[in-house]
Amino acid sequence: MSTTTTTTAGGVKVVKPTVASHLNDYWGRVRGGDLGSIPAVAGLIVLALIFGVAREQFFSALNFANLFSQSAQVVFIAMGLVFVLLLGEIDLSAGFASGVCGAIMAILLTTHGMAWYVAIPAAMVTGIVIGFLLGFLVAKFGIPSFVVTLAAFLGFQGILLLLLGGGKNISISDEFVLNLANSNLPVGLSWGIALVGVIGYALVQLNNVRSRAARGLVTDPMGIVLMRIAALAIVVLVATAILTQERSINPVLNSVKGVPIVAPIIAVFLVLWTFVLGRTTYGRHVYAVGGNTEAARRAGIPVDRIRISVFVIGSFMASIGGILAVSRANSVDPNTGGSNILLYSVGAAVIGGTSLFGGKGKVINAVVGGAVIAVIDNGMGLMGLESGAKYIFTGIILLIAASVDAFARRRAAATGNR
Amino acid sequence: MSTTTTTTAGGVKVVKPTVASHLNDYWGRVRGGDLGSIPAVAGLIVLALIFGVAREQFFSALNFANLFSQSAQVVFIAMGLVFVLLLGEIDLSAGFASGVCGAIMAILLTTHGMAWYVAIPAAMVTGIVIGFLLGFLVAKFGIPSFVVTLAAFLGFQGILLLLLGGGKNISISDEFVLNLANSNLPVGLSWGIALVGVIGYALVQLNNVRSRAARGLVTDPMGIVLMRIAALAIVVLVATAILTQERSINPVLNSVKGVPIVAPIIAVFLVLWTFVLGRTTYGRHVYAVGGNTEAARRAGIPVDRIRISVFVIGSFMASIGGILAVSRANSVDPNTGGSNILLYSVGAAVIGGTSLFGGKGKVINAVVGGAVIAVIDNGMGLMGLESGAKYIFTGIILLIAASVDAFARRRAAATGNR
Amino acid sequence: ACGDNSDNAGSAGTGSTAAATGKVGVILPDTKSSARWATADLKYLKEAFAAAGVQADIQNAQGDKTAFQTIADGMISSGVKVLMIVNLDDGTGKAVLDKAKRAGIATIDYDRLTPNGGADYYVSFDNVKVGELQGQGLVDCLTEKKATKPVVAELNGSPTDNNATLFKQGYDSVLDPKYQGGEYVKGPDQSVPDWDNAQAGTIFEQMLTQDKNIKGVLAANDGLGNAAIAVLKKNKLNGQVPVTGQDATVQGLQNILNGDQCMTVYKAIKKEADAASELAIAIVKGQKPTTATGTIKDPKSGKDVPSVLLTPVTITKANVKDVVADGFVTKEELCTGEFAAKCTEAGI
Amino acid sequence: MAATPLLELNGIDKSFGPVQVLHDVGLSVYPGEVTALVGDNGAGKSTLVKCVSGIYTIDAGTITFEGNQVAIHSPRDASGLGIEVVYQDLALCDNLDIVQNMFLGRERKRGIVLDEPTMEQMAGDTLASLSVRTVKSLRQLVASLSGGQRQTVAIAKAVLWNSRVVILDEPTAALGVAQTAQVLELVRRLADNGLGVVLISHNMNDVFAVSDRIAALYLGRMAAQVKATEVSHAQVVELITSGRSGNIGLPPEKPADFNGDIVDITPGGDK
Amino acid sequence: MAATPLLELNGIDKSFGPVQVLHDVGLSVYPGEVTALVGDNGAGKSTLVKCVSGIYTIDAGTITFEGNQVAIHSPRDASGLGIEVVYQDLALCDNLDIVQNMFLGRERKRGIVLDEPTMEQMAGDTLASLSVRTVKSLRQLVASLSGGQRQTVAIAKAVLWNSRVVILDEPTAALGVAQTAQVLELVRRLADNGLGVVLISHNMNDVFAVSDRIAALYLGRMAAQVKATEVSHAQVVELITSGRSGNIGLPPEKPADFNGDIVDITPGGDK
Ligand SMILES: Nc1ncnc2c1ncn2[C@@H]1O[C@H](COP(=O)(O)OP(=O)(O)OP(=O)(O)O)[C@@H](O)[C@H]1O
Ligand SMILES: Nc1ncnc2c1ncn2[C@@H]1O[C@H](COP(=O)(O)OP(=O)(O)OP(=O)(O)O)[C@@H](O)[C@H]1O
Ligand SMILES: [Mg+2]
Ligand SMILES: [Mg+2]
Repeated sequence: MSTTTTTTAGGVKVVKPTVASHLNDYWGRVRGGDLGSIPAVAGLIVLALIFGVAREQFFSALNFANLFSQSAQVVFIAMGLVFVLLLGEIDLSAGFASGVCGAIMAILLTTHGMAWYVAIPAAMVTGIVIGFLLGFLVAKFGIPSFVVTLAAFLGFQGILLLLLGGGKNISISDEFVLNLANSNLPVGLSWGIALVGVIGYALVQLNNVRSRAARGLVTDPMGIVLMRIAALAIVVLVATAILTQERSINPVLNSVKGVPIVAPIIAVFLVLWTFVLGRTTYGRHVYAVGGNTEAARRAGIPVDRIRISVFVIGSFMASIGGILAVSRANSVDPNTGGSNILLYSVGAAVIGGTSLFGGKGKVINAVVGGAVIAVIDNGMGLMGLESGAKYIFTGIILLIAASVDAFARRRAAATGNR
Repeated sequence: MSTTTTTTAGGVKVVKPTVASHLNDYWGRVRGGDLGSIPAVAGLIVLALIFGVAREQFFSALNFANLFSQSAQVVFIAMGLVFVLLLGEIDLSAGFASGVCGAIMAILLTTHGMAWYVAIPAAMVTGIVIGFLLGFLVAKFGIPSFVVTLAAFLGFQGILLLLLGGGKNISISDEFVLNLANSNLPVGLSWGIALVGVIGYALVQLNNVRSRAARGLVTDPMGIVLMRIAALAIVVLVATAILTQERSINPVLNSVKGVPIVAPIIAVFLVLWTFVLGRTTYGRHVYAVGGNTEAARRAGIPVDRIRISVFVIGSFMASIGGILAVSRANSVDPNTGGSNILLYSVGAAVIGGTSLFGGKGKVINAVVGGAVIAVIDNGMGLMGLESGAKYIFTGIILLIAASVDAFARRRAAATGNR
Repeated sequence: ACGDNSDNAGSAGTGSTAAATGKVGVILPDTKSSARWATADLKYLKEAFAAAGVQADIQNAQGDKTAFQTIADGMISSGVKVLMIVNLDDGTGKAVLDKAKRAGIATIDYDRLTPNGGADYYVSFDNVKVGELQGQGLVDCLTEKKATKPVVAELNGSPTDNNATLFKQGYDSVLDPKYQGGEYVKGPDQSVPDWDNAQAGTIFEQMLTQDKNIKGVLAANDGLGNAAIAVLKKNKLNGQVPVTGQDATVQGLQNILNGDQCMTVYKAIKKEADAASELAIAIVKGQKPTTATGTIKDPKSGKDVPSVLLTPVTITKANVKDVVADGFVTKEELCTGEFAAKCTEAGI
Repeated sequence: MAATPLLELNGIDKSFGPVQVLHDVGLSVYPGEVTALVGDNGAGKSTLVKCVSGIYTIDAGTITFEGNQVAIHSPRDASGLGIEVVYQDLALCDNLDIVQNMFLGRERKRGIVLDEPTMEQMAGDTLASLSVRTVKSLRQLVASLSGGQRQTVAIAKAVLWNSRVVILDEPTAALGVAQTAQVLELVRRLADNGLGVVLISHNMNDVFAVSDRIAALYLGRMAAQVKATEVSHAQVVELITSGRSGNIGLPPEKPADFNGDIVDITPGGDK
Repeated sequence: MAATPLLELNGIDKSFGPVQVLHDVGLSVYPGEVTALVGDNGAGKSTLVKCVSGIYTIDAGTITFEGNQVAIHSPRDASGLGIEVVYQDLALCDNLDIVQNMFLGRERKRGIVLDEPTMEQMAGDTLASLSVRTVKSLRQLVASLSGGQRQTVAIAKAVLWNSRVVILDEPTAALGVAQTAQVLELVRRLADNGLGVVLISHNMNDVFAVSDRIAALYLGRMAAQVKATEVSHAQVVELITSGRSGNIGLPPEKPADFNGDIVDITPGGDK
């Protein structure tokens, strides 16, 4: 094989990889079970094919657009939960916390007639305060997070009932808030944002290579980097192309096209939290505490503060989930954030590959896992089954999606890479 | 201090403890944070006092008796979950599994007109089969138990709906089954069972001391053993005395006295599983796999089989919980085992001191934790608060009960015994 | 709660003239299936009992059967004289009623009859009738819109709620003949777990994706109706596709004023609550109730249960004002902000 | 002693994903002899042990036990053959006490009940024979033991059983002077009783003190397997650090051969 | 060198629940010197280290740093004072890679972003200086490293920083011949640079090779702290195993004194 050997400072011999060697290496890692989010994505594709075959509407532009707002609440709560799970903790109250935050926004908007730019930040601050309380009880009092958040799960249900005056639904009519989950970006802006995203990604990748090369450190071969950029560009641009098609049910009456507003919101948080986890000291410390709390403590990391912070992030993301849920439903009720929302959110993170034992997981997991859950719900909705059968099929399909992942990792275990 | 030193085979010097040294030692362990179930019991007492002060009826014989059947389903599911949690796994489907098993019993009793001695074993076998399936998927396919049991949680909900023909309730009228959760033992039998229990415990304890002493091994001093026996005797006999009082609201109409039938059922399973975990090879292996799976595998323990088995035990206990739930409700409906049953059951195990990370926990934890949950529900029921406030108070009180435990263990951490 | 267990030996069951003080226990079912339990019933019952100077312990089981029984146990052991329940299901209902009877407590089935439960009295609306009104309401709206062969989607209540089954029985009895006669086309028909509004949104969105020609929506209550309306709004179809509801909630009435919802069913809950509390107060005071003039046959035991039966009312834009006049919702709640003008328009 | 090896490995290859750790490794363990397995850090000693004990599945190669080719898929298979291993990472259950760990997987029973008194007594005897002086109680959790105490428990665990081959991966690393002497004596005693013993150690004094044969791994290849009496201290160190010494060892290193595997960084230049 | 100790411990007591592990222990660490801390398995060496580094809170006694009495409640306090520790149980995060572990808690940043290239370069340099030859990539997860490689990472992690006192708890236990030599050289170099170094080891050759003073713990008591030049190999071994040697060490053992703590079993009889 053609490898060029360079030597860097410190006498470390470096084998400079080529495109071929890199692909080879990648294949070796895949065979060895280091799969990243491939299996979950594969599961997603399998699911989409199943539903696509069963119902032709599944592959329509309209349905594709539906997926974004349908998955938003679960995806947001799951993104926040990734942080909590990374520490090996759990937040059972995230669902109702999102309900409480949504209700606060709705009440400020309607009963108190405030503007959205007051109500939305208020909801977010509520989320932060909730997270701080939860984290404080867990970190400083040492009560297991399962118990703290079970108590909070009950407590927030009560607060929600009290806020809504004992179970009333509150309808909202603020245009800005309603648009969040229900409207689309203009076609031009859709393309603009997509291009900015792709170009931004390309610049970051190229800059990375350049700065490492300048230090004489090993870099990924340029071919691979370009392939990665191309892959992202294709996915983003194809999705944009589909979403900028006319998809109105009744095109005569009104035109519906453009990327749903929630899509860039999800993307922004995905990038933000991925950056925080991967590129900042804080993120590094979150992984460390989750991987080995004692080692982190010995390294001088303020474990308690990290612990509190993940609950803050968790509840903050839940508050955004709540805002979007209220926007989508045009109203808030005592069950907003209840039912299966919590289990689905934790499930989304876990399906995507986050471990419940801490130390392992990425924010993208939550998005992919949330997509799996949303596709199942969406597809099952098209099938029109009766309730009993619907539950059963949902369970089975969830299992199928998860087992794609499990089989892949199974191989990994066999090669010793667990 | 007066310690006598004896020497056993193998040249190991032995310091023979006296009553004083034992108490001293115990106090040292308590100060050092090795607390067993003391904190949970303390939490329980605190709770009882709060409710007792707030509502005088709380301390009535009638209310005390109510506690048993009120807690039965949660306690049984929690006892089974202890095994699952000991392995660091989770079973989200336990609640609905109990519903499905209960429904099968009800259907056999009513639609098929079978006798209780067919229907009850059928329900239990269903539980075992369910557990086997779950365990198989987790152990052999390597799908995370959270995902498998989330799928099962959905699936069983569907099965329950189908079994009940889309949301109907099935009422049962079999006397035997109805008596299980709703009737009491005759006064004579109540005392008989209490005495047998106390004497049995005493014999086991004394025999233990005798057999160890015969080998020349260190034994607990006789004084301590006798104190332990006396403590159990007092608790059991006082409880029996209270429960054999007349507690009918309307004694003219009918007389209600005796130990509720569920109490000895809970006791039998508590003893059985405590024995299995503490005194058999199987139990030892469960702890080993939960503590360090890899070490257990290297010691030649069939890890997969152990993993399957805990799910079997979990679902089996859930089936008994389901039977008792159906008995108590005189009926089964699509929500039997739903609502908060699952979270309460896991919570019961965790409050009692079982770790979600595996390797740490006892069956008695589930019973004590279940009692905490039941007392909270029972006490809140007497307070007559409106829904919102009730949820909030339930959460707060749960937190108080758990923090007693947390504070105690906090001390433990400070002394390095974590 | 003080001093009321001093006379717990007195049998208040069948009109013996014991002490005039005594407590009434009321167990409401949940807050999810409808907002009425927490907002309306609770308020009216409290007011009625307070006015009569009778102590009342009113609790909500939050849809949890176990909690339902635990609350009942607590009420029985705290010595109530009358127990009024809205059962969550037949079995638990019966178990509680039996236990109460054994303790010599008088029982009232409120809103839902417990078959074979043997309650002393029954006060209710007819749930099948509610469904019939919904079906008829939708038919009227579709007729008004002159829809030809409209596709009708059905968004049913919780699959685990027996009342949802009764409602469905009612509206299907109206719609099925239309489907069979070819006047209407049967569209998607799905149940919403736990009456969950968010899930209702997804379910309806998928119905609409599957069949873009949906021209009418039978939603089992106002919350589900609102979820459907949110999706219709997103597709700018609101107001063109009639949606039904139930419970005459503020939200539902506002949707009606907006023209997004075609009708709701108003159950004069105050009347129901008053009727029930009247019964209970009489029993507590040791009088023989006189208001339970009707009877209904228990379908299982075949016995006649003394009953107070009330009739539900269809509410459309034309008679929204009746609900306000009844005091069920206040003008302030209903006519906030943008609705002020519409309220005036509707004569409120 | 006997000319046929008790345990024989041939052509063992093992990769973790893209990284090949063992290349065509062979090793023979004779009954009644102590075979020392030496090699630099990361040479692949522990990996080889784990391949033999069924923790890792081998990619290629054969394992022969008492002349029969065997397949070892799990630790159960290995202990079924009579192979006992003391792992470098000890593999103890922190939540169990000393006695429970020592009998893990092979508990003594009376009927269906664990026979705790017997186990406690046997454990005490074994530990005492290994010069353990400071364990406060046999019922102490392993989590609270000192490094050396943990290692002693792991060793005691492996020698409690009647086995044919005992493999000890750096058993004395954490032990004190007296305990080390005891363990080395034990190793010799085991071999003298006819068992095949494999001892991994970085301490050349210990290696020469007890071993009959020395096998040296270098960067995942077996550099040489020689009689202990035939080589000197310095020769073994040379084998370890450069893979060859005089005319024994690997052929002169061809860098391309090692670098052929796709690796990112291969530290290796002595400064 | 300087007559005032850099770090001085006095009268340290430490119990775990009913078990007292350290009794009235004193220790002085001088700048520019290597102090060897020796003792049998379970003597309490690691416990003492963890008391100094703030992992355990002490029950009684004082810690003096540069003449000022200090309170050390957490590892942060210790590293704030300039005390670095290589723990016997290493304390690495298995889910992080080598570079990430080495800079844990003290990451280099450029703005708010981690400066990965700089960290990778520094880590590579440090490892190379410790004779690490077989690490395949600096981005390898620590979980997949061999025992010796892990230990090297832990050592490298502690010496990256400018500290005043470095404590190494059995740092060479798992290391090969060459690596051990490098680490001993490093230890000497640190002391020569004016740092106070504490080295815990069971290997008497290593101890005598680098240390200036030797402190011997016996059953949780400080038996003696002497100049390395003033004692012989045999004397130190005697101090370790029996707590006294000639006229240095603890007064003759009074069994009742040790047994005064309530303990269940005190193995101790030599067979
Ligand atoms: N699971 C794994 N994935 C990737 N590489 C691994 C894995 N396990 C071990 N390695 C690599 O394999 C090589 C050999 O490791 P091994 O543990 O066998 O070394 P060793 O000879 O026992 O060293 P030591 O003397 O330090 O214990 C090392 O370079 C190590 O980094
Ligand atoms: N958390 C704990 N609880 C109870 N006992 C403990 C705990 N930690 C340590 N011990 C006991 O304290 C004693 C000293 O342990 P320590 O780890 O300090 O020994 P050490 O001198 O480092 O030994 P080694 O050379 O084996 O590493 C041992 O007997 C050990 O069993
Ligand atoms: Mg090794
Ligand atoms: Mg140590």
